Amino acid sequence: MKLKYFAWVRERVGKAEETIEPPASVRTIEDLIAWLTQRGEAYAYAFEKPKVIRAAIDHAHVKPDTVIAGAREIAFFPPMTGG
Amino acid sequence: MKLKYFAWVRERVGKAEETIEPPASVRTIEDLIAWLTQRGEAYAYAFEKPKVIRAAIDHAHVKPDTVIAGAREIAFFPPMTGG
Amino acid sequence: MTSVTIRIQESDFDIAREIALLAEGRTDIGAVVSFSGICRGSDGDGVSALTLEHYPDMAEAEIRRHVDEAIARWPLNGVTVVHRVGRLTPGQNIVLVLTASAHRQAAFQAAEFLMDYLKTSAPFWKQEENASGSNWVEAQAQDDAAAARWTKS
Amino acid sequence: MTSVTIRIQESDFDIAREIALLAEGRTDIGAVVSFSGICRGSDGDGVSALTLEHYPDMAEAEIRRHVDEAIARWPLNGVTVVHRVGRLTPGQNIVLVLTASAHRQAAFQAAEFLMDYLKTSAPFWKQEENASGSNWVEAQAQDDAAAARWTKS
Repeated sequence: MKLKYFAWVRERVGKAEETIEPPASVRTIEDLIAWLTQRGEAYAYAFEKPKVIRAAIDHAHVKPDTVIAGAREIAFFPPMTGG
Repeated sequence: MKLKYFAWVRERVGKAEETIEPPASVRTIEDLIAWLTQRGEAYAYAFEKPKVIRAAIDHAHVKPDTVIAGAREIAFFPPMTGG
Repeated sequence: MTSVTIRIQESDFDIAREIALLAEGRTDIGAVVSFSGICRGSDGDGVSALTLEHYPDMAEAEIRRHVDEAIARWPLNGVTVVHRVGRLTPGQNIVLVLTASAHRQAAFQAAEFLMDYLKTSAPFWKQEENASGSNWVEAQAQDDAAAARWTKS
Repeated sequence: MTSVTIRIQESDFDIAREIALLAEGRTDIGAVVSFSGICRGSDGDGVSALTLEHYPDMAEAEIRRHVDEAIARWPLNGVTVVHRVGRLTPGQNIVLVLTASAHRQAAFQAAEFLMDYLKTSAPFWKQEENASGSNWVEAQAQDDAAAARWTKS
């Protein structure tokens, strides 16, 4: 699946997008954040406060306990500040 | 004092303004409406429902029991429908 | 400093120009709300025109009183009210209220407040023309209710 | 029929033109409310510019969802949302929301609703430049509270 990062999450991770293949044990958004966190310092920094991070699956907002099975694109970003 | 009429009050009275000298017994807006009513059919028609009529003294809205002493200009009109 | 513009005129207004005048040279404005009231043509038997009568000496003073109250209630950078008079046909502008503030809620609230009071307190009267003649528009109870909700309890 | 326009663009918008597009050839519109959000320059240590980042594939879909909800809630003739992205300096426009309805309350309410949701749900992020560098604008609890008041209880 494709991951996208925006704003300071993008800056901290150090890239705007990447393609990953998480193991089957990674079922939810929360699981995915935990799995990403142990991939290196940049990820650990980006996701150090997981409660602040917002996520979208296939362009719709989702909650931390949403199951990621079937997702084509998952995005992580800080709370929105548009408008 | 000068009287002014607007909208259908003006149409019913048949004039836009006039100058009057009511007797001293005419103390309030209510009294003035009652006094005008007995001046003729046009006035009786214009003021047939006195509760609907709004009044202003010297360009500020006033209530029926407002005293008219000292007024330079009194206006009568239906409820406003601007905006 | 709150810049205030109040005009009663027969001619049309240009919203973009009024906003530019309000905001010119300022960088403290974060939100501009505009309300334009437009002559509708599709009611019931089809209004073909509106004629707006007003009480010239009182109208501007009455609007000014409500603008001053809005400025006292909300932190506003500027307020513009333009009310047209005379004969207007469907699709034409009737009234413009512009409010500018650092914050959007203040701008929204002040614009709504001013419109509610213009409807019920500003000395303007609408006469409708339709296929069967003309008649004076009746004041609506819902407009009085809308204005009453701003009264401090 | 409610005409809907949603655009995300780097270039500025012209409110008068957007209103004209919305109202063109219609006589059922009685009220148009516009909200423009403007880049402020006078906060604290002086913002010299804002850069707006967004999630292109999601932004329009997310705005569309809220526009559809506004149309379901209020009788609207038209809705226009234009959100700018890229680098903006103080005094420049950021966002435009236009709502048109037969009645003023619907237009006001829908515009406020849409702005509250754009602030908290549309995937846009503001980065501020000031004398000491740049930083991402933090989301404000008051914006979440503003959006929450529209939730049906």
